[in-house]
Amino acid sequence: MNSGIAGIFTDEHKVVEAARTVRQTFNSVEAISPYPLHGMEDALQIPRSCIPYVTFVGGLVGMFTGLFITIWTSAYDWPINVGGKPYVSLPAFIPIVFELTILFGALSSVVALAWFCRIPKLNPPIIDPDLSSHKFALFIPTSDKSFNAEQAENLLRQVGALEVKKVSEY
Amino acid sequence: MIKRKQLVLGNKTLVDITNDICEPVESIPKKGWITLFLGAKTLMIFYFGIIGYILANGIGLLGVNHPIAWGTMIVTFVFWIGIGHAGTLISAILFLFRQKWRTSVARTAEAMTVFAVMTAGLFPLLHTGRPWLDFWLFPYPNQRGPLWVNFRSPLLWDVFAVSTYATVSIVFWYIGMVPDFATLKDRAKNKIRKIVYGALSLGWRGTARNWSHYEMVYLLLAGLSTPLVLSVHTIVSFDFAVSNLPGWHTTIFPPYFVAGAIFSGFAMVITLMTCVRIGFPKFKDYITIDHMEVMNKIIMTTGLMVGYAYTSEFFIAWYSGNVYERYVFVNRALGTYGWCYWAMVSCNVLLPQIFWFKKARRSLTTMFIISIFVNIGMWFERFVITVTSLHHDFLPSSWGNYAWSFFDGCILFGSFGMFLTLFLGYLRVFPAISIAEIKTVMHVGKDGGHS
Amino acid sequence: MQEQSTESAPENRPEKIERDTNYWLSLEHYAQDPEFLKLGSQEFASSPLKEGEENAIERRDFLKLMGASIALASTGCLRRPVQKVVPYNKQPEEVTLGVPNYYTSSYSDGVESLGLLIKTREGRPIKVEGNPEHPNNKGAVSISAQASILNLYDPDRLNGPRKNLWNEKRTNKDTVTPKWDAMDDEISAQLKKGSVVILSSSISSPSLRSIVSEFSQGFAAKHLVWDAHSNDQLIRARKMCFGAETLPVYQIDKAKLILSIDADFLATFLTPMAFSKQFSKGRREIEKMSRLVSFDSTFSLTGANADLRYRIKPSQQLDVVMAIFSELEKQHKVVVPAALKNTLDEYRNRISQLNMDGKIFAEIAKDLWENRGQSIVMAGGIATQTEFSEGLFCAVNCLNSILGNEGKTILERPAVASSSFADIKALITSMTAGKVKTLILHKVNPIYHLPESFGFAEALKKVDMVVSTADRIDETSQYANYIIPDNHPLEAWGDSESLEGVISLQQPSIRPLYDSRAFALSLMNWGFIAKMGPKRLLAYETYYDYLRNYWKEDVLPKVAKGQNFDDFWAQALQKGFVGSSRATAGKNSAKLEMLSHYKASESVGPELVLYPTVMMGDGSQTNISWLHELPDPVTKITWDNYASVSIAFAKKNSLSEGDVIELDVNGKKLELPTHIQPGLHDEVIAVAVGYGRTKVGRVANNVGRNSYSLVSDQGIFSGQKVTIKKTSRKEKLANPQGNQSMEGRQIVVEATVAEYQKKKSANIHRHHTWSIWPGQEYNGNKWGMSVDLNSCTGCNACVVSCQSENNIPVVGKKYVLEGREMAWIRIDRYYTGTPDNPEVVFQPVMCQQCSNAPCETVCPVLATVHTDDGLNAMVYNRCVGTRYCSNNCPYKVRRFNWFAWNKKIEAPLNMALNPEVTVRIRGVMEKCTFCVQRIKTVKNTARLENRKIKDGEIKTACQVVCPTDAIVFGDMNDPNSAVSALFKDERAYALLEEWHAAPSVRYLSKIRNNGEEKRHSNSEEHV
Amino acid sequence: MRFVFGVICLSALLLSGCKFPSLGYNKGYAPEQPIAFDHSLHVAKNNIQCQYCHNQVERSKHSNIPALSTCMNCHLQVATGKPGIIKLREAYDKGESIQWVKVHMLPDHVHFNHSAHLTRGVNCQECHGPIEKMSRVQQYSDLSMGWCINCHRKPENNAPLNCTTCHH
Repeated sequence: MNSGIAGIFTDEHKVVEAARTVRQTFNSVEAISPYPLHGMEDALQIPRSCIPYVTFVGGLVGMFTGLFITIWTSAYDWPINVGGKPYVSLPAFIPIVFELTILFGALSSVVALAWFCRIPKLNPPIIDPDLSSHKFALFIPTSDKSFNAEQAENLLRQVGALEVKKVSEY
Repeated sequence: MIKRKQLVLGNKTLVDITNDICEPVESIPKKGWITLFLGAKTLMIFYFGIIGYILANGIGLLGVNHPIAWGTMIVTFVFWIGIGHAGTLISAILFLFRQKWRTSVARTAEAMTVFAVMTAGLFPLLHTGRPWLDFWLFPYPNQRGPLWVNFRSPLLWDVFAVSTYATVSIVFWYIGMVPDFATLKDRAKNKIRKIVYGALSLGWRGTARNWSHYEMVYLLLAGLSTPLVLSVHTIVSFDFAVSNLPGWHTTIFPPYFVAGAIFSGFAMVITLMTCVRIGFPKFKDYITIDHMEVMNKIIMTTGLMVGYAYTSEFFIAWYSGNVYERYVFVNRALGTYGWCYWAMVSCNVLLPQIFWFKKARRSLTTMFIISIFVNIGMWFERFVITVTSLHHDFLPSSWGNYAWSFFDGCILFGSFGMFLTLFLGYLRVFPAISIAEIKTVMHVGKDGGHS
Repeated sequence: MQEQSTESAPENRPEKIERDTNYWLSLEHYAQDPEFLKLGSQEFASSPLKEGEENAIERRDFLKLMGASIALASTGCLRRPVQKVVPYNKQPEEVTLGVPNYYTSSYSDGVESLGLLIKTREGRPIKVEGNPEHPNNKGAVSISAQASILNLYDPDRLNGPRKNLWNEKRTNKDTVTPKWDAMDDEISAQLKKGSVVILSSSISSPSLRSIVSEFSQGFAAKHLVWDAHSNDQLIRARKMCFGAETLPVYQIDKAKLILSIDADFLATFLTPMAFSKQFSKGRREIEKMSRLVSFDSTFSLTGANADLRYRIKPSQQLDVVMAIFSELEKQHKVVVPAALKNTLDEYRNRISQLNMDGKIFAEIAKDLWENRGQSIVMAGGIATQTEFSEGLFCAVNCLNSILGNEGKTILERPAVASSSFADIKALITSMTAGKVKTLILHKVNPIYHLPESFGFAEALKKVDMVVSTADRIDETSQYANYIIPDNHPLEAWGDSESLEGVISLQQPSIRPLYDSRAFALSLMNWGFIAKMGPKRLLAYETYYDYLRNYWKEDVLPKVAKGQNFDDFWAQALQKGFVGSSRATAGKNSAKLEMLSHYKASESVGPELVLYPTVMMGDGSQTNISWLHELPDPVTKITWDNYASVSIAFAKKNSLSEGDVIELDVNGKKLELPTHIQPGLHDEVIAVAVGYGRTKVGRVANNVGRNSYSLVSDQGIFSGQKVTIKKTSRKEKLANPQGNQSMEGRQIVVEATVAEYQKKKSANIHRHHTWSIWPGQEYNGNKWGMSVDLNSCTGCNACVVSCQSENNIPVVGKKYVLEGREMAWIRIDRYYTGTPDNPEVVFQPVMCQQCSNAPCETVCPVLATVHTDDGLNAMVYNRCVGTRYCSNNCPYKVRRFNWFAWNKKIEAPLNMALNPEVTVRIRGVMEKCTFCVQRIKTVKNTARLENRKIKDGEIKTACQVVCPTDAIVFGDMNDPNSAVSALFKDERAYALLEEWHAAPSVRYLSKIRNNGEEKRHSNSEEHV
Repeated sequence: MRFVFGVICLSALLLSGCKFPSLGYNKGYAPEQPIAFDHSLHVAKNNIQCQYCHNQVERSKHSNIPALSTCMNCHLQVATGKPGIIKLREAYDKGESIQWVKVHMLPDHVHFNHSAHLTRGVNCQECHGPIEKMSRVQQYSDLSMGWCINCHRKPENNAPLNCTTCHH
């Protein structure tokens, strides 16, 4: 789908530095690491995730869903006298509203995560199996505006990649 | 500035960490684990047999009666739900507070949460008279009018709270494991493992952008879980506090229950962690004595908090001037079930005071014993609240005692069978420490490392 | 409402009997055909008649269901099982499906005769209620009469006659079902041989008495009347004092002071239902309320209701009366003969040994004298059957006589003294000697009721032919050659004459379920076959014909001379009774001299008291689960009898509750669990009779121990010396009441008359209640109930009525012990005062139908909610059984089906179920809903008739049977209703008012007429 | 995308419970009866009133199936030769009953009252449909609780909505 050139690193600090350098040439450079690297977002100039907005909207939807089902069912669809309490016993509905707010907020965040990370994904390409354990990679896709295979390979070697690979699929 | 303690001992490299943590998942179990697992599994099968028998014959097989309509099932439900809270506390609240030491115990604590909630979740479903109709508690459109549910009932709040809690805990736990599953998949030598862990990892690759979203979601979930975990035990306490029974009808219950939950949860974490350290010696470098000591401090603190709650209840009962309220508390300490009360006080308030001594805090044997007692004490706390309040209520004519039966014991001990089976299975199937996360804190406290 | 058939219903009307054919077996009538009954039950399946029953029909249905489901599988539809609707072949005119019919009838236990209304649905009786117009019981109905419906449907009843296949020694137990003809021939042939004895209990039916006497005349048979609990000494004493064999007819409502010496007239003595009615009437107006003083050697229901109760031991009964005599003499109210004066001096010394303040006798004597002509002194019942009973009864008669009560508050009616123990002994002797060739046993069970030392069983084997009319193979009838089961009173025609002389008709409300035959008809048949006996005995083919004729010839002239008989008969059937009380004022002629014979004697050490309970009576009708699960009114213990001892006695002998002790009464031994009973005399061991039957049925076999075995050979029940030996065993006693004291809470409010006069709402602490919610409004009806604690005697009749009306299951001793009893209405009994001699208060507690119901708020599935007429509805089919409602109910009136109790209802007991009330399955909560089915029925009737519901038209099940009219039900929103007026009464208070559940039940405080200024303070009440 | 689709499908399934309440009920059930009694013949053609046979319906909660004697009021003379009537007559003479298959079945915990509905002016047809035209009786309404409630809750019907109206 999306091929490109990957450079493999073993040092956490080096890869972040390398990324910062490579990012100056290639806008769409991507880093792959076994754990979140401190400073990588900054190095690659990744914008802040927009998921909190999704969570907020999800939470709001949950809250209104909660308010709607409690009030509508208890007071409008079939009002029933329960223990002499008013049909809209708002204080008693708060726990339901609260729980639904949390539930919708949490689930919408996870759905958003899946959406933005494009997971679940069948057969993700594996550049190096150790990338999930102790190695790091920088990847320059062919789709990058200023992609040039030779330049990319050289640059990666220059910044300290132990190995540079052509990757057919990303 | 205080020098930080090392969180990971033994100068591990990234490879070492990966290997150490993946070892239990990738190696063949040894005798000890197999024995424990078979034992737990047998207990679980017996437990399900007992549940089946109760389902077939009626809830009357337990000791519940008039006036004590809630017994072992609800007591044990609150017990397990409470235990679950420590996991969320470690993984979410300590995460928000940037407590890095949480990393090595968070995964297992969360697993404990999920299994404890699973174990607990069965009880409210099974304790009803007609469990096959439990789905009536969900507000779904139906052919009866439709007839909805009573949103004023704390039990309905429970349904929402516990199911939300279970869902969010599982999601949180699972999201945390996704990168580790990717690691396991990449290390997998055989095809089936590759497929299974591949599916579980959802195709996770660990690109910088993904990590960025991932960390944000993790933070959000932690942020959402924190009020959630507090709300769940608050709502569980509402089951009691919202009713009008003396001994239940108390405003102190929400914080009291949450403190108690954290207390018992940490005790259970200590119990499990001491065992994990014995079973998997390599984990000693990750789950260090320092970790245990911190948790013991929390146990001691929350122990004092429940102690305060016990005292405060008595004071308020006296101060209220209400005869029913006063009677219930006098009866709690001196009545038929006085021994339960004193068992509770000694296990929960007195025994943990030994943790004022550093030696005790750092002694594995001591903490193991104390943690067991704390769990016993916390079970009795719930028993005391549920049963002793019910057994002598308003009209003396309807007073009664709990009709203990063989099945009460089976239900209580059987639930441990279920929990332990799940937990032991987890130790062999899932990475017990977050591989990705521990790597971010491996240098903490090391010379030259940054924190 | 009450539909009384003027002519008997065709289904109830006996068909013409052909004597020479096997009538009972050949009759294939729908109402009797069990096959039909099963089918019928399927149509009106508001009952679980089908559930769990594996009968042929169901299997057939199952096959059809299989067929149907295959057929319907193609249409993709889910099907319920195929049910059949089976209409009548010929429509019986008065049966409207789904609408109950009420038949007037009567019930008698030999002494008490109650007018009844039998409620039937589709031809089967489902409930027994009192006939409100009957002059004696006025709607009150005893526990045993109500429970007799379960006796009708008892699965352990014999389904036909039995013949014993004896071996030489009569030890084997094989029986066969004989042919009626052959059996009748054989019996009548045997009867012709002479030496016939009929042994029966008291017969209150005048027509049956006439048949028995005509039969006895024909066969020269001897008729012995013998009751386990007889009043013969009472009758004899009246003969000694007043010259005629009579029984007293007390006018309790006319008395200002009632002094009872072990006469439990509110529970078991003579006619408790009528007495309860009168007693409550005499206490309704508090300013003028009567006073009840009781000297109690057991803790009887009467003692529990007494304003002043004193504990004595049986041997002191006479001492008490004599003490009053001597006080009267001392106060110069009466002049006693010199001989008596000496005797009284002797007794004066005994007073000091009564462990009582001597002043009380002075006060009682003064009180009696002030109320002369309007007081009653009474003694009676088996607790007074001591060696001093003759003296006691004579002294009581003399006391009433000098007080001028005889003829004013005490009337009399002729009575036939039943046989004494001596007569029975004589019978046994002649049986042993082979002088009795044929013995007919009717409603007696001597082997159970007589101590083994009498040797009745052995004597029975010497009789050539023993015929029993028992409805089961019981302790005695197992030795009978023939058992010819008598019809159940609900199945048969009959009549009964009450103590007061009112004659009631007993109308069958169902065809005989089994191949049984009325005792009267048996006698008539045998007379006919043997051609012996007066013409009248031989002239009729059925007992019904005889009865009609008897009423024409004997009853009509007595009560309505000159009336056309058909009108008279129709009227009698409709009303259920004829005539009114025929009690007359007797001669007020007792001679005081006679008392001088009865010398005082010392009695030291523990004494035995035997007493009957309101549930078991003499134990003849005990295979009824309702009765066993019904708590004793005072001890509250179910499913057992026990040896009650006082707290001091227990302490002295280091006994604790449930310790099994061995009683030794003159060599007769019995092991019983101990019950520590506050308020007993310290030298008394009280044991209930009527338990410990061994061959009565699955319910009652071996429940408790047979304490009749302790009766002495002279027939002395109580006052015998007893020694105890503690064994190492312990038995649990099932007491559904958890705590016996109110713990100082405002639960039952009591005040003395003096306090009441100062302030009507005395001792009621009213609370200011306040809510953040405005509450819901009720614009139509709002049902409410008031319970007058001053009237309630705690007799338990409401509990049984509720059980019968609402299909409440019985759980058994094991589950009562575990706290799983199911009663929707319970009567709480609290002790107040000192533990040694406490006072008792009763409080019926049912669902309070709170307007702010705590139970409703916590139900997650809306299974319990409020209706627009203010009821706290309980929807069984919606309940999932979280039991939260029960936890949150401050009154703990909710009951949970811990197990599938409904599956335990075996045929034909399911026929007693009320089709208007759903039978609850396992796992659902249930509770009282003010008999919502009755409310609905009346509402529908009112709507059909296009009118409003009248006040008092709806009567709840507990209300309708209440002998003291303590319960009033009605519309709180109607300012003119009786219940609204009672709610405004100053004595009214709500239970746990401060909890502001806003209950719809109000209790009216109890007033004690004990002459004291103030109630002892509540805080002392710790027992 | 698929997730959204799944949610829509699931909620559609749940909502169908409201939309098609007859799901799982016996609507349209028309079992074969031992005698093929024809309502259209008796009611529509011969104009016999419902209450002639179901004579207790105005007084009772049940609408009674007529006794055989009611049938024989006419069928002693009418249509005596038809096989169904011969069967009826045989049963009548033997004193037996016909075991009809029950069509309208409510669970035991539901107490429906025919007379109460009749006095409020509810026609037979409102629940039983065009029963006068049915050759073989079939269940017209689904008899679900929702079906009852939806009629009871119409303001013009002024009917009670208490649980105890039907359940006690």
